[in-house]
Amino acid sequence: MDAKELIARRVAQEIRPGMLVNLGIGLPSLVAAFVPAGLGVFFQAENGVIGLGAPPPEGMEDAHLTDAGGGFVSAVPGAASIDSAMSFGLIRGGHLDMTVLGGLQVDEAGQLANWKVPGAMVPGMGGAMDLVTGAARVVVAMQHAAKGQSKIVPFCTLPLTALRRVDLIVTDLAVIEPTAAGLLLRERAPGVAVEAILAATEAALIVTGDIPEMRLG
Amino acid sequence: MDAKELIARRVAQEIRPGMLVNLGIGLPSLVAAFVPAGLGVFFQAENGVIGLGAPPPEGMEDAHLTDAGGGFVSAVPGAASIDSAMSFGLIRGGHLDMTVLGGLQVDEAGQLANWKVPGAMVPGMGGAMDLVTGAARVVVAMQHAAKGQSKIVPFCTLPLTALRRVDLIVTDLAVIEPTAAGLLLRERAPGVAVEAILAATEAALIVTGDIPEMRLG
Amino acid sequence: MKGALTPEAAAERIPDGARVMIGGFVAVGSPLRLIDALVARGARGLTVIANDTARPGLGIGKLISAGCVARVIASHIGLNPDTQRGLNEGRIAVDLVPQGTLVERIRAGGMGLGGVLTPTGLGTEIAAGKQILEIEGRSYLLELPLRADFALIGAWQADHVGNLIYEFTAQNFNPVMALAADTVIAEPESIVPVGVIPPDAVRTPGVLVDHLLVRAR
Amino acid sequence: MKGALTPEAAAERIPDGARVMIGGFVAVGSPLRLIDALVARGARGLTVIANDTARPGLGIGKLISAGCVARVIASHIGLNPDTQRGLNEGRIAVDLVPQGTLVERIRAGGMGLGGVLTPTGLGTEIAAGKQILEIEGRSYLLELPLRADFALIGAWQADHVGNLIYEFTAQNFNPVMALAADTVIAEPESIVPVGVIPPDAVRTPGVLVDHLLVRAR
Repeated sequence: MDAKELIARRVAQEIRPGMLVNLGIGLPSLVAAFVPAGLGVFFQAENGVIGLGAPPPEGMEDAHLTDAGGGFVSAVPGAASIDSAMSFGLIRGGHLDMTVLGGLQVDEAGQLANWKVPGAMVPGMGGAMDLVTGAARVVVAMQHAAKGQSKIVPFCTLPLTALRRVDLIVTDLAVIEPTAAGLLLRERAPGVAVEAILAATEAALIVTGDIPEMRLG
Repeated sequence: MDAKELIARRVAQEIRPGMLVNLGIGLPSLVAAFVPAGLGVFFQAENGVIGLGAPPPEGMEDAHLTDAGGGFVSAVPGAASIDSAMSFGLIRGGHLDMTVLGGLQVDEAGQLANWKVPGAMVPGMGGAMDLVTGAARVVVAMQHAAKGQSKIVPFCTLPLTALRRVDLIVTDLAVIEPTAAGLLLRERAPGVAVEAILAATEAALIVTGDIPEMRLG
Repeated sequence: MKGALTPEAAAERIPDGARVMIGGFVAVGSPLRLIDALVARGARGLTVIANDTARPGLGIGKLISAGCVARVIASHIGLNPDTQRGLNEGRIAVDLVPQGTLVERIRAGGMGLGGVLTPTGLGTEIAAGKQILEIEGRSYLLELPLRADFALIGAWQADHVGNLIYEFTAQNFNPVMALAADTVIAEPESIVPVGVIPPDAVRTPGVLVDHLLVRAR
Repeated sequence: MKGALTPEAAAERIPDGARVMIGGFVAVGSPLRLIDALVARGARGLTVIANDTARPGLGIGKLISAGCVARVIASHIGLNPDTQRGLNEGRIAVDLVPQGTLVERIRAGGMGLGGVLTPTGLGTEIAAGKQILEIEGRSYLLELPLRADFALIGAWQADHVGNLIYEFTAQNFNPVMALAADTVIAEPESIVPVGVIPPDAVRTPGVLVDHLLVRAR
């Protein structure tokens, strides 16, 4: 199983029946494939649909039905089209049960940076600031390190996305829960030792008791 | 012609092609009958329709299509249903070209009171405060006097509806334009002398030159 | 969506003293069977947030006449002498709010905004005690968000996942109220299978609705 | 509605230096023929207010690549390296705004509200220099309304009085932008007689639309 699939499969375990969930573009969008049908989960795309579905059959793409990255999608039965005002009203108003976002850095305070690398890359925050501020639960799905550098750091050096402490970090090495006391190591990837996680993590992790392997469903 | 019809006919002359117009309940609602079809005018009812039409034929009333007073209406071809947020967004955002409202008092500053008689009657402002604040043009349609008391007064003794100076007052005796300099007498009702208007008006009126009779179309 | 409720079961869930938003405009678009069930239960001490209190014997007017209501937050009570009498006799507290301000305060409460900055009400008695902000050379009243324990929504049609559509002027306050309460109960005139209401027709997404009222017998 | 315009006539009306809102999300729902006409005219110095700048060769991306744009107010520019390059080289000023804040600022501009009170952006670099209000124990950023000289709206269908409907995720920013500009030009994919779009289906009332683009040849 490659790293991205591992992360997506683990994040999928966080999704409960009946939730309204927003998946960011890139890695987070892979999560949908691992959520069982019949859970009654609706995926929201912030560009304007509740009930995002899998890509349509070849030749049946609708130019007016895309995800937030501009890719063709379909809509599940019971879907609803919404405009951007309603879309972000749902997000900011706490109606979104969970958002899954990529990250550039998360720090020991559980704060996320994911929209700007000053001097190098300024993609913009898109909906990320609203999502992290407003969603009931924020899950960061990302590789543990980039270019050999840990993305879990003592203190974010990149511009913050929001003040809010995110609820969970899922990487290819570990599941980490930010708390008021610091970053709790909750689970390790299959076959990965706690020592390997600590060695790969620039931030301090709190390790108590036995750390189980990830639940992958 | 009775007083109310006279007022309604005169107000109808203020309506230009293509306008979006809100008519208050009671006397102002009579205006619609005197606006020629083909002007491309749309009437808005603040409870949620653009394109309010005449009452429906007997037996064809729809319980879900009423004016702001709760009376059965119809919708003209090209009508649009809107919710209260859009309805008042149109009003407050200056998209409404004209509102016609009843009044309890208008004073020499052109300010209107029409929602409360302390200690006697507290119906509430409904949409009136938003309408007077937001509409591009505010026309007050009312009897000149009530119970022998002039409704055009030096200074409103009843609670104000808004700070905004209304644009025109049409009564059964006169057409009066509030200006920065005061209340200008613009027209007199057919057969009514300027002296009779002055005698019936508690507020000071500015009278310059010849005052023509009302245009009734 | 968590399932369907009988009117009796819905009324049992709404405790005495609850804060309840009720859609409708002079009872057009109001959830009439839910109101009847609250009266039948003998509810007491409710705070009702609604556009108006309709008329005696009609819609919210029934709650007023039956003594269920301790406080009303509304834009207009002029059509209901029982509300007026309750106010005069000190049995019912009435907060009058301009209609456009009321709908926007509810929307702010539902969409996670801190308040509403509106020119409506400036210079009138409803501005008393409220903060005024000067923004880009204009003045605005700061009006606070409104939320409720329950929103009781009248709709024309629902599907099995709770998507709602409305007809004509029966929409009014219902869509914003569906955003602004801890528990949302919708009373549709019919309930249809998923797929009957197309995504582009949905006005209130089912993810906002906690319960539908069972179909009328 | 004041009539239909050819793309060329529309582009002639939009002067160099104009402030232009353009609907769409990665060009889905963007008015593509209007954009092409602005490029063909050689427009210069435009301020573009939009969710994003699409991709090179697509939608708003064409305006960027052709050098029509001096300033961008958007939530995301990450898919368009030409915008990034323009920013880095100082040819294009870019104001990044969180997506939910952007749509709400436009709505406020269109609906006569003094600003937006949002928790989004608190504690991040976009809060710099902005007023923070404490309301009922929580903090909110005060974000200012946005308006434009022109709004260029992409729609699926219009009727002869300018009522608009949208399809799926092509709705996005179009409905709010139709409220917030001095002149609104809508580019529908088809234009149908009055009565074809039922009142309850209308998403943007025709009273907001100044001009439709003539049908594609």
